[in-house]
Amino acid sequence: MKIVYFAWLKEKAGRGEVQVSPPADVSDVAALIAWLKLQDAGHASAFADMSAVRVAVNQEYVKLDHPVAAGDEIAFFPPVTGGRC
Amino acid sequence: MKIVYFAWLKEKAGRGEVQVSPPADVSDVAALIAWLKLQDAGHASAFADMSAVRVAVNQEYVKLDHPVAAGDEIAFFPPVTGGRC
Amino acid sequence: MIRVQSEDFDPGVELARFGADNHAIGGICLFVGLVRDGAAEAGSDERIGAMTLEHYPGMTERELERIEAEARRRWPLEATLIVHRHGRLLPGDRIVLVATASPHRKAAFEACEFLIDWLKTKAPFWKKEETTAGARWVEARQSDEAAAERWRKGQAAE
Amino acid sequence: MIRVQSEDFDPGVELARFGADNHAIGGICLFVGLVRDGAAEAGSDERIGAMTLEHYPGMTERELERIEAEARRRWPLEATLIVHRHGRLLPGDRIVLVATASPHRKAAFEACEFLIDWLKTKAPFWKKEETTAGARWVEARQSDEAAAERWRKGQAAE
Repeated sequence: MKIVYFAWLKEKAGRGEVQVSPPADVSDVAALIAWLKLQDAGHASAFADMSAVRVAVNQEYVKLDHPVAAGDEIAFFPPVTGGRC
Repeated sequence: MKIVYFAWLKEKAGRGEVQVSPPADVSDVAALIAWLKLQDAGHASAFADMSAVRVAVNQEYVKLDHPVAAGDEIAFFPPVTGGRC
Repeated sequence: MIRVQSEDFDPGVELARFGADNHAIGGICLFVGLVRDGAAEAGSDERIGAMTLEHYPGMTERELERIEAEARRRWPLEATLIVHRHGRLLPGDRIVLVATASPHRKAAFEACEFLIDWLKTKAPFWKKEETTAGARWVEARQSDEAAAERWRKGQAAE
Repeated sequence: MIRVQSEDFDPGVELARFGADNHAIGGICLFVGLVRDGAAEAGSDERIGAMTLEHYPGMTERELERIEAEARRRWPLEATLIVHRHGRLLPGDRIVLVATASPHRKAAFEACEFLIDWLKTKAPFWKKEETTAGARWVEARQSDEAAAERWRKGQAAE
Protein backbone atom coordinates (compact mmCIF):
# COMPACT_ATOMS: atom_id res chain seq x y z
CA MET A 1 0.00 0.00 0.00
CA LYS A 2 1.02 3.58 -0.58
CA ILE A 3 1.35 5.96 2.37
CA VAL A 4 1.33 9.72 1.74
CA TYR A 5 2.00 12.55 4.20
CA PHE A 6 1.26 16.25 4.10
CA ALA A 7 2.31 19.39 5.95
CA TRP A 8 4.19 18.84 9.21
CA LEU A 9 3.48 15.10 9.10
CA LYS A 10 5.55 14.96 5.94
CA GLU A 11 8.37 16.80 7.69
CA LYS A 12 8.25 14.51 10.73
CA ALA A 13 7.96 11.36 8.65
CA GLY A 14 10.95 12.57 6.65
CA ARG A 15 9.28 11.87 3.29
CA GLY A 16 6.14 12.66 1.29
CA GLU A 17 5.28 9.14 0.27
CA VAL A 18 6.40 5.59 0.81
CA GLN A 19 5.36 2.13 -0.33
CA VAL A 20 4.92 -0.33 2.54
CA SER A 21 3.89 -3.97 2.88
CA PRO A 22 2.78 -4.50 6.46
CA PRO A 23 1.94 -7.98 7.74
CA ALA A 24 -1.55 -9.34 7.10
CA ASP A 25 -2.83 -8.58 10.63
CA VAL A 26 -2.50 -4.85 9.88
CA SER A 27 -6.06 -4.62 8.68
CA ASP A 28 -7.21 -1.15 9.74
CA VAL A 29 -5.83 2.39 10.03
CA ALA A 30 -5.15 2.12 13.77
CA ALA A 31 -3.11 -1.05 13.26
CA LEU A 32 -1.24 0.53 10.36
CA ILE A 33 -0.27 3.52 12.52
CA ALA A 34 0.89 1.24 15.34
CA TRP A 35 3.00 -0.72 12.85
CA LEU A 36 4.46 2.45 11.22
CA LYS A 37 5.48 3.82 14.63
CA LEU A 38 7.67 0.75 15.13
CA GLN A 39 9.47 1.30 11.82
CA ASP A 40 11.43 4.45 12.69
CA ALA A 41 11.69 7.49 14.97
CA GLY A 42 10.21 9.81 12.32
CA HIS A 43 6.97 7.88 12.25
CA ALA A 44 6.94 7.57 16.02
CA SER A 45 7.18 11.35 16.26
CA ALA A 46 4.63 12.04 13.49
CA PHE A 47 2.00 9.91 15.21
CA ALA A 48 2.79 10.90 18.80
CA ASP A 49 -0.30 13.13 19.07
CA MET A 50 -3.13 11.54 17.12
CA SER A 51 -5.56 14.35 18.01
CA ALA A 52 -3.86 16.46 15.34
CA VAL A 53 -3.80 13.75 12.65
CA ARG A 54 -6.48 13.22 10.00
CA VAL A 55 -6.65 10.19 7.72
CA ALA A 56 -7.92 9.54 4.21
CA VAL A 57 -8.09 6.16 2.52
CA ASN A 58 -8.23 6.35 -1.25
CA GLN A 59 -8.84 10.11 -0.94
CA GLU A 60 -11.85 9.84 1.37
CA TYR A 61 -11.78 11.02 4.98
CA VAL A 62 -12.03 7.99 7.30
CA LYS A 63 -11.81 7.11 10.98
CA LEU A 64 -9.15 4.96 12.66
CA ASP A 65 -11.19 1.78 12.43
CA HIS A 66 -11.43 1.99 8.64
CA PRO A 67 -10.02 -1.14 6.92
CA VAL A 68 -6.84 -0.93 4.87
CA ALA A 69 -5.67 -3.38 2.22
CA ALA A 70 -2.92 -3.83 -0.34
CA GLY A 71 -3.32 -1.32 -3.17
CA ASP A 72 -4.88 1.37 -0.95
CA GLU A 73 -3.57 4.91 -0.79
CA ILE A 74 -3.52 6.00 2.85
CA ALA A 75 -2.93 9.69 3.58
CA PHE A 76 -2.00 11.28 6.92
CA PHE A 77 -2.24 15.02 7.45
CA PRO A 78 -3.15 17.71 9.99
CA PRO A 79 -6.62 19.34 10.10
CA VAL A 80 -6.93 21.50 7.00
CA THR A 81 -6.19 25.22 7.04
CA GLY A 82 -7.25 27.62 4.33
CA GLY A 83 -6.00 31.14 3.79
CA ARG A 84 -6.27 33.68 6.60
CA CYS A 85 -9.22 35.52 5.15
CA MET B 1 -41.91 75.72 -2.64
CA LYS B 2 -41.01 73.05 -5.17
CA ILE B 3 -43.04 69.84 -5.36
CA VAL B 4 -41.57 66.80 -7.13
CA TYR B 5 -43.24 63.49 -7.97
CA PHE B 6 -41.87 60.11 -8.92
CA ALA B 7 -43.14 56.85 -10.44
CA TRP B 8 -46.94 56.49 -10.57
CA LEU B 9 -47.43 59.61 -8.46
CA LYS B 10 -45.84 61.56 -11.29
CA GLU B 11 -48.22 59.94 -13.76
CA LYS B 12 -51.28 60.65 -11.60
CA ALA B 13 -50.19 64.21 -10.81
CA GLY B 14 -49.67 64.73 -14.54
CA ARG B 15 -46.25 66.32 -14.11
CA GLY B 16 -42.83 65.66 -12.53
CA GLU B 17 -42.43 68.92 -10.72
CA VAL B 18 -44.32 72.10 -9.97
CA GLN B 19 -43.69 75.34 -8.08
CA VAL B 20 -46.50 76.19 -5.65
CA SER B 21 -47.20 78.99 -3.18
CA PRO B 22 -49.77 77.66 -0.70
CA PRO B 23 -51.27 79.97 1.92
CA ALA B 24 -49.39 80.54 5.17
CA ASP B 25 -51.49 78.10 7.21
CA VAL B 26 -50.12 75.21 5.10
CA SER B 27 -47.30 74.60 7.55
CA ASP B 28 -46.74 70.85 7.45
CA VAL B 29 -46.78 67.98 4.93
CA ALA B 30 -50.31 66.85 5.83
CA ALA B 31 -51.70 70.36 5.27
CA LEU B 32 -49.79 70.64 2.01
CA ILE B 33 -51.32 67.40 0.74
CA ALA B 34 -54.83 68.54 1.75
CA TRP B 35 -54.25 71.79 -0.10
CA LEU B 36 -52.83 70.07 -3.21
CA LYS B 37 -55.85 67.71 -3.38
CA LEU B 38 -58.10 70.76 -3.74
CA GLN B 39 -56.10 72.11 -6.68
CA ASP B 40 -56.99 69.49 -9.33
CA ALA B 41 -58.24 65.95 -9.96
CA GLY B 42 -54.74 64.65 -10.67
CA HIS B 43 -53.56 65.52 -7.19
CA ALA B 44 -56.76 64.24 -5.65
CA SER B 45 -56.15 60.89 -7.34
CA ALA B 46 -52.41 60.78 -6.53
CA PHE B 47 -53.08 61.27 -2.81
CA ALA B 48 -56.22 59.12 -2.58
CA ASP B 49 -54.36 56.28 -0.83
CA MET B 50 -51.73 57.74 1.48
CA SER B 51 -50.58 54.30 2.65
CA ALA B 52 -48.69 53.99 -0.65
CA VAL B 53 -47.14 57.47 -0.54
CA ARG B 54 -43.75 58.36 0.93
CA VAL B 55 -42.52 61.91 1.50
CA ALA B 56 -39.13 63.59 1.53
CA VAL B 57 -38.49 67.21 2.45
CA ASN B 58 -35.22 68.56 1.12
CA GLN B 59 -34.26 65.00 0.18
CA GLU B 60 -34.76 63.54 3.66
CA TYR B 61 -37.50 61.02 4.44
CA VAL B 62 -40.06 62.64 6.74
CA LYS B 63 -43.47 61.95 8.28
CA LEU B 64 -46.70 63.83 7.58
CA ASP B 65 -46.28 66.18 10.52
CA HIS B 66 -42.95 67.49 9.23
CA PRO B 67 -43.00 71.30 8.72
CA VAL B 68 -42.80 72.76 5.22
CA ALA B 69 -41.80 76.31 4.30
CA ALA B 70 -41.14 78.48 1.27
CA GLY B 71 -37.97 77.35 -0.50
CA ASP B 72 -38.37 73.68 0.52
CA GLU B 73 -38.24 70.83 -1.99
CA ILE B 74 -41.04 68.38 -1.16
CA ALA B 75 -41.02 65.00 -2.91
CA PHE B 76 -43.86 62.46 -3.12
CA PHE B 77 -43.24 58.91 -4.27
CA PRO B 78 -44.25 55.27 -3.69
CA PRO B 79 -42.24 52.92 -1.45
CA VAL B 80 -38.95 52.23 -3.21
CA THR B 81 -38.42 49.14 -5.37
CA GLY B 82 -35.02 47.92 -6.48
CA GLY B 83 -34.29 45.36 -9.15
CA ARG B 84 -35.88 41.93 -8.91
CA CYS B 85 -32.74 40.15 -7.79
CA MET C 1 -17.55 55.09 -3.17
CA ILE C 2 -20.93 55.72 -4.79
CA ARG C 3 -21.87 56.03 -8.44
CA VAL C 4 -25.34 56.43 -10.00
CA GLN C 5 -25.33 56.24 -13.77
CA SER C 6 -27.35 55.20 -16.80
CA GLU C 7 -24.32 53.63 -18.56
CA ASP C 8 -23.36 50.02 -18.02
CA PHE C 9 -20.36 49.19 -15.82
CA ASP C 10 -17.71 46.49 -16.09
CA PRO C 11 -17.55 44.43 -12.88
CA GLY C 12 -14.08 43.18 -13.83
CA VAL C 13 -12.73 46.71 -14.15
CA GLU C 14 -14.41 47.74 -10.89
CA LEU C 15 -13.00 44.69 -9.13
CA ALA C 16 -9.49 45.22 -10.52
CA ARG C 17 -9.19 48.66 -8.97
CA PHE C 18 -11.14 47.81 -5.82
CA GLY C 19 -8.83 47.76 -2.82
CA ALA C 20 -5.79 47.41 -5.07
CA ASP C 21 -2.48 47.25 -3.19
CA ASN C 22 -4.15 47.26 0.21
CA HIS C 23 -2.53 44.28 1.92
CA ALA C 24 -4.77 44.57 4.96
CA ILE C 25 -7.58 43.06 2.87
CA GLY C 26 -8.21 39.36 3.42
CA GLY C 27 -11.49 39.08 1.54
CA ILE C 28 -13.49 40.90 -1.11
CA CYS C 29 -17.18 40.23 -1.53
CA LEU C 30 -18.92 41.48 -4.65
CA PHE C 31 -22.56 41.29 -5.67
CA VAL C 32 -23.96 42.06 -9.11
CA GLY C 33 -27.72 42.33 -9.62
CA LEU C 34 -29.08 41.60 -13.08
CA VAL C 35 -32.42 42.01 -14.87
CA ARG C 36 -34.01 38.60 -14.71
CA ASP C 37 -36.10 37.32 -17.60
CA GLY C 38 -38.27 35.25 -15.30
CA ALA C 39 -41.96 34.82 -14.80
CA ALA C 40 -43.34 38.02 -13.26
CA GLU C 41 -44.85 36.16 -10.31
CA ALA C 42 -44.77 32.55 -9.20
CA GLY C 43 -47.44 30.66 -11.10
CA SER C 44 -47.83 33.40 -13.72
CA ASP C 45 -47.36 33.13 -17.47
CA GLU C 46 -46.25 36.74 -17.70
CA ARG C 47 -42.68 37.38 -18.76
CA ILE C 48 -40.62 40.47 -18.08
CA GLY C 49 -39.48 42.28 -21.22
CA ALA C 50 -37.67 45.47 -20.25
CA MET C 51 -37.74 47.52 -17.08
CA THR C 52 -37.17 51.18 -16.42
CA LEU C 53 -35.54 52.36 -13.22
CA GLU C 54 -36.54 55.87 -12.23
CA HIS C 55 -34.69 57.57 -9.38
CA TYR C 56 -34.53 60.80 -7.40
CA PRO C 57 -31.29 62.50 -8.49
CA GLY C 58 -29.50 64.00 -5.51
CA MET C 59 -31.45 62.12 -2.88
CA THR C 60 -30.33 58.78 -4.35
CA GLU C 61 -26.66 59.66 -3.92
CA ARG C 62 -27.34 60.98 -0.43
CA GLU C 63 -29.11 57.80 0.67
CA LEU C 64 -26.46 55.55 -0.87
CA GLU C 65 -23.71 57.48 0.92
CA ARG C 66 -25.61 57.16 4.15
CA ILE C 67 -26.03 53.40 3.70
CA GLU C 68 -22.34 53.07 2.88
CA ALA C 69 -21.37 55.07 5.98
CA GLU C 70 -23.61 52.85 8.11
CA ALA C 71 -21.86 49.72 6.77
CA ARG C 72 -18.46 51.19 7.54
CA ARG C 73 -19.64 52.02 11.05
CA ARG C 74 -20.77 48.43 11.65
CA TRP C 75 -17.98 46.40 10.06
CA PRO C 76 -14.20 46.78 9.73
CA LEU C 77 -14.11 47.62 6.02
CA GLU C 78 -11.08 48.66 4.02
CA ALA C 79 -13.11 49.60 0.93
CA THR C 80 -16.73 49.81 -0.25
CA LEU C 81 -18.30 50.48 -3.63
CA ILE C 82 -21.88 50.91 -4.84
CA VAL C 83 -22.64 51.43 -8.53
CA HIS C 84 -26.33 51.69 -9.44
CA ARG C 85 -27.81 52.21 -12.87
CA HIS C 86 -31.06 53.94 -13.83
CA GLY C 87 -33.00 54.13 -17.08
CA ARG C 88 -34.34 51.40 -19.36
CA LEU C 89 -32.74 47.97 -18.95
CA LEU C 90 -33.21 44.65 -20.72
CA PRO C 91 -33.08 41.07 -19.41
CA GLY C 92 -29.47 40.13 -18.67
CA ASP C 93 -28.44 43.77 -18.12
CA ARG C 94 -26.53 44.67 -14.98
CA ILE C 95 -28.47 46.88 -12.52
CA VAL C 96 -26.28 47.24 -9.48
CA LEU C 97 -22.87 46.34 -8.14
CA VAL C 98 -21.98 46.29 -4.46
CA ALA C 99 -18.51 45.41 -3.17
CA THR C 100 -16.84 45.29 0.22
CA ALA C 101 -13.29 44.53 1.34
CA SER C 102 -12.31 43.57 4.86
CA PRO C 103 -9.53 41.79 6.71
CA HIS C 104 -12.08 39.02 7.44
CA ARG C 105 -14.42 37.22 5.09
CA LYS C 106 -17.39 37.20 7.42
CA ALA C 107 -17.37 41.00 7.66
CA ALA C 108 -17.04 41.30 3.88
CA PHE C 109 -20.04 39.00 3.31
CA GLU C 110 -22.25 40.57 5.95
CA ALA C 111 -21.51 44.14 4.91
CA CYS C 112 -22.10 43.33 1.24
CA GLU C 113 -25.47 41.73 1.93
CA PHE C 114 -26.38 44.58 4.28
CA LEU C 115 -25.62 47.15 1.57
CA ILE C 116 -27.81 45.51 -1.04
CA ASP C 117 -30.62 44.79 1.45
CA TRP C 118 -30.76 48.36 2.73
CA LEU C 119 -30.32 49.86 -0.69
CA LYS C 120 -33.42 47.97 -1.86
CA THR C 121 -35.66 49.56 0.74
CA LYS C 122 -34.01 52.95 1.29
CA ALA C 123 -32.50 54.23 -1.96
CA PRO C 124 -35.17 56.09 -3.98
CA PHE C 125 -35.46 53.90 -7.08
CA TRP C 126 -38.75 52.84 -8.65
CA LYS C 127 -39.16 50.17 -11.23
CA LYS C 128 -41.63 49.98 -14.08
CA GLU C 129 -41.77 46.59 -15.75
CA GLU C 130 -42.82 45.99 -19.32
CA THR C 131 -44.39 42.55 -19.29
CA THR C 132 -46.35 40.52 -21.82
CA ALA C 133 -49.45 41.71 -19.91
CA GLY C 134 -48.54 45.41 -20.17
CA ALA C 135 -46.44 47.94 -18.26
CA ARG C 136 -46.79 48.51 -14.53
CA TRP C 137 -45.04 50.03 -11.56
CA VAL C 138 -43.66 47.34 -9.32
CA GLU C 139 -44.83 47.39 -5.72
CA ALA C 140 -42.43 47.17 -2.81
CA ARG C 141 -41.88 43.56 -1.82
CA GLN C 142 -42.42 42.15 1.62
CA SER C 143 -39.35 39.95 1.17
CA ASP C 144 -37.19 43.06 0.64
CA GLU C 145 -38.65 44.62 3.78
CA ALA C 146 -37.91 41.46 5.73
CA ALA C 147 -34.34 41.30 4.40
CA ALA C 148 -33.73 44.91 5.45
CA GLU C 149 -35.40 44.41 8.83
CA ARG C 150 -32.86 41.75 9.73
CA TRP C 151 -30.19 44.45 9.97
CA ARG C 152 -32.32 46.89 11.92
CA LYS C 153 -31.08 45.81 15.33
CA GLY C 154 -27.59 47.17 14.90
CA GLN C 155 -28.81 50.52 13.62
CA ALA C 156 -27.37 53.70 15.07
CA ALA C 157 -29.72 55.76 17.24
CA GLU C 158 -31.00 58.56 15.06
CA MET D 1 -16.81 24.34 -12.01
CA ILE D 2 -13.63 23.63 -10.07
CA ARG D 3 -10.03 24.65 -10.73
CA VAL D 4 -6.94 24.06 -8.59
CA GLN D 5 -3.84 25.78 -9.89
CA SER D 6 -0.59 27.45 -8.89
CA GLU D 7 -1.01 30.30 -11.40
CA ASP D 8 -2.85 33.49 -10.52
CA PHE D 9 -6.37 34.05 -11.88
CA ASP D 10 -8.13 37.21 -13.06
CA PRO D 11 -11.41 37.72 -11.16
CA GLY D 12 -12.65 40.07 -13.90
CA VAL D 13 -12.15 37.46 -16.59
CA GLU D 14 -13.78 34.78 -14.43
CA LEU D 15 -16.72 37.06 -13.70
CA ALA D 16 -17.15 38.06 -17.35
CA ARG D 17 -17.73 34.48 -18.44
CA PHE D 18 -19.60 33.43 -15.32
CA GLY D 19 -23.25 32.85 -16.11
CA ALA D 20 -22.95 34.83 -19.33
CA ASP D 21 -26.19 35.02 -21.33
CA ASN D 22 -28.22 33.19 -18.70
CA HIS D 23 -31.17 35.51 -18.19
CA ALA D 24 -32.55 33.44 -15.33
CA ILE D 25 -29.79 34.89 -13.14
CA GLY D 26 -30.85 37.76 -10.89
CA GLY D 27 -27.76 37.93 -8.71
CA ILE D 28 -24.12 36.94 -8.77
CA CYS D 29 -22.10 36.76 -5.58
CA LEU D 30 -18.33 36.52 -5.79
CA PHE D 31 -15.74 36.20 -3.06
CA VAL D 32 -11.99 36.60 -3.47
CA GLY D 33 -9.65 35.63 -0.64
CA LEU D 34 -6.28 37.35 -0.47
CA VAL D 35 -3.06 36.90 1.50
CA ARG D 36 -3.26 39.43 4.27
CA ASP D 37 -0.16 41.23 5.49
CA GLY D 38 -1.50 41.53 9.02
CA ALA D 39 -0.19 40.80 12.43
CA ALA D 40 0.02 37.03 12.84
CA GLU D 41 -2.13 37.03 15.96
CA ALA D 42 -4.02 39.73 17.78
CA GLY D 43 -1.62 41.51 20.07
CA SER D 44 1.42 40.10 18.32
CA ASP D 45 4.24 42.03 16.66
CA GLU D 46 4.81 39.25 14.15
CA ARG D 47 4.10 40.04 10.51
CA ILE D 48 3.29 37.54 7.77
CA GLY D 49 5.80 37.53 4.92
CA ALA D 50 4.90 34.79 2.46
CA MET D 51 2.82 31.66 2.85
CA THR D 52 2.92 28.33 1.10
CA LEU D 53 -0.26 26.38 0.45
CA GLU D 54 0.30 22.64 0.19
CA HIS D 55 -2.55 20.46 -1.03
CA TYR D 56 -3.44 16.84 -1.77
CA PRO D 57 -3.73 16.62 -5.56
CA GLY D 58 -6.72 14.53 -6.58
CA MET D 59 -8.42 14.58 -3.20
CA THR D 60 -8.59 18.38 -3.30
CA GLU D 61 -10.54 18.38 -6.57
CA ARG D 62 -12.76 15.61 -5.27
CA GLU D 63 -13.62 17.49 -2.09
CA LEU D 64 -14.22 20.76 -3.93
CA GLU D 65 -16.56 19.01 -6.37
CA ARG D 66 -18.40 17.49 -3.46
CA ILE D 67 -18.78 20.87 -1.73
CA GLU D 68 -19.99 22.43 -4.97
CA ALA D 69 -22.54 19.63 -5.46
CA GLU D 70 -23.79 20.13 -1.91
CA ALA D 71 -24.32 23.85 -2.55
CA ARG D 72 -26.27 23.09 -5.72
CA ARG D 73 -28.41 20.64 -3.80
CA ARG D 74 -29.27 23.22 -1.15
CA TRP D 75 -29.82 26.38 -3.22
CA PRO D 76 -31.30 27.13 -6.65
CA LEU D 77 -28.03 27.93 -8.42
CA GLU D 78 -27.59 28.63 -12.11
CA ALA D 79 -23.78 28.57 -11.94
CA THR D 80 -20.98 27.96 -9.44
CA LEU D 81 -17.21 28.38 -9.65
CA ILE D 82 -14.34 27.61 -7.29
CA VAL D 83 -10.76 28.50 -8.22
CA HIS D 84 -8.11 27.73 -5.59
CA ARG D 85 -4.41 28.32 -5.82
CA HIS D 86 -1.57 26.39 -4.20
CA GLY D 87 2.15 27.08 -3.85
CA ARG D 88 4.01 30.07 -2.45
CA LEU D 89 2.01 33.30 -2.20
CA LEU D 90 2.90 36.82 -1.08
CA PRO D 91 0.83 39.45 0.77
CA GLY D 92 -1.81 40.86 -1.58
CA ASP D 93 -1.84 37.72 -3.75
CA ARG D 94 -5.18 36.10 -4.55
CA ILE D 95 -5.71 32.66 -2.95
CA VAL D 96 -9.24 31.63 -3.81
CA LEU D 97 -12.27 32.73 -5.80
CA VAL D 98 -15.78 31.46 -5.16
CA ALA D 99 -18.77 32.58 -7.22
CA THR D 100 -22.46 31.69 -7.31
CA ALA D 101 -25.33 32.79 -9.55
CA SER D 102 -29.01 32.41 -8.68
CA PRO D 103 -32.36 33.93 -9.57
CA HIS D 104 -32.41 35.41 -6.04
CA ARG D 105 -29.75 37.36 -4.21
CA LYS D 106 -30.23 35.66 -0.86
CA ALA D 107 -29.49 32.24 -2.36
CA ALA D 108 -26.42 33.62 -4.15
CA PHE D 109 -25.04 35.12 -0.92
CA GLU D 110 -25.77 32.09 1.25
CA ALA D 111 -24.37 29.58 -1.23
CA CYS D 112 -21.22 31.66 -1.76
CA GLU D 113 -20.54 31.93 1.97
CA PHE D 114 -21.33 28.24 2.42
CA LEU D 115 -18.81 27.31 -0.27
CA ILE D 116 -15.96 29.28 1.28
CA ASP D 117 -16.83 28.16 4.83
CA TRP D 118 -16.92 24.48 3.93
CA LEU D 119 -13.90 24.69 1.70
CA LYS D 120 -11.88 26.07 4.62
CA THR D 121 -12.56 23.04 6.80
CA LYS D 122 -12.95 20.25 4.24
CA ALA D 123 -10.66 20.86 1.26
CA PRO D 124 -7.19 19.37 1.97
CA PHE D 125 -5.02 22.51 1.98
CA TRP D 126 -2.37 23.28 4.58
CA LYS D 127 -0.70 26.55 5.09
CA LYS D 128 2.85 27.30 6.17
CA GLU D 129 3.47 30.92 7.07
CA GLU D 130 6.81 32.67 6.88
CA THR D 131 6.68 35.27 9.62
CA THR D 132 9.22 37.61 11.12
CA ALA D 133 9.47 35.01 13.93
CA GLY D 134 10.17 32.08 11.55
CA ALA D 135 8.19 29.60 9.47
CA ARG D 136 5.43 27.47 10.92
CA TRP D 137 2.46 25.36 9.93
CA VAL D 138 -0.78 27.11 10.69
CA GLU D 139 -3.19 25.30 12.97
CA ALA D 140 -6.86 24.91 12.12
CA ARG D 141 -8.86 27.80 13.50
CA GLN D 142 -11.80 27.47 15.82
CA SER D 143 -13.51 30.35 13.99
CA ASP D 144 -13.36 28.38 10.72
CA GLU D 145 -14.86 25.35 12.45
CA ALA D 146 -17.65 27.50 13.85
CA ALA D 147 -18.33 29.08 10.45
CA ALA D 148 -18.62 25.64 8.85
CA GLU D 149 -20.73 24.28 11.69
CA ARG D 150 -23.39 26.88 11.00
CA TRP D 151 -24.23 25.08 7.74
CA ARG D 152 -24.19 21.60 9.24
CA LYS D 153 -27.93 21.41 9.90
CA GLY D 154 -28.96 21.26 6.27
CA GLN D 155 -26.43 18.57 5.42
CA ALA D 156 -27.54 15.53 3.45
CA ALA D 157 -27.65 12.25 5.34
CA GLU D 158 -24.52 10.34 4.40
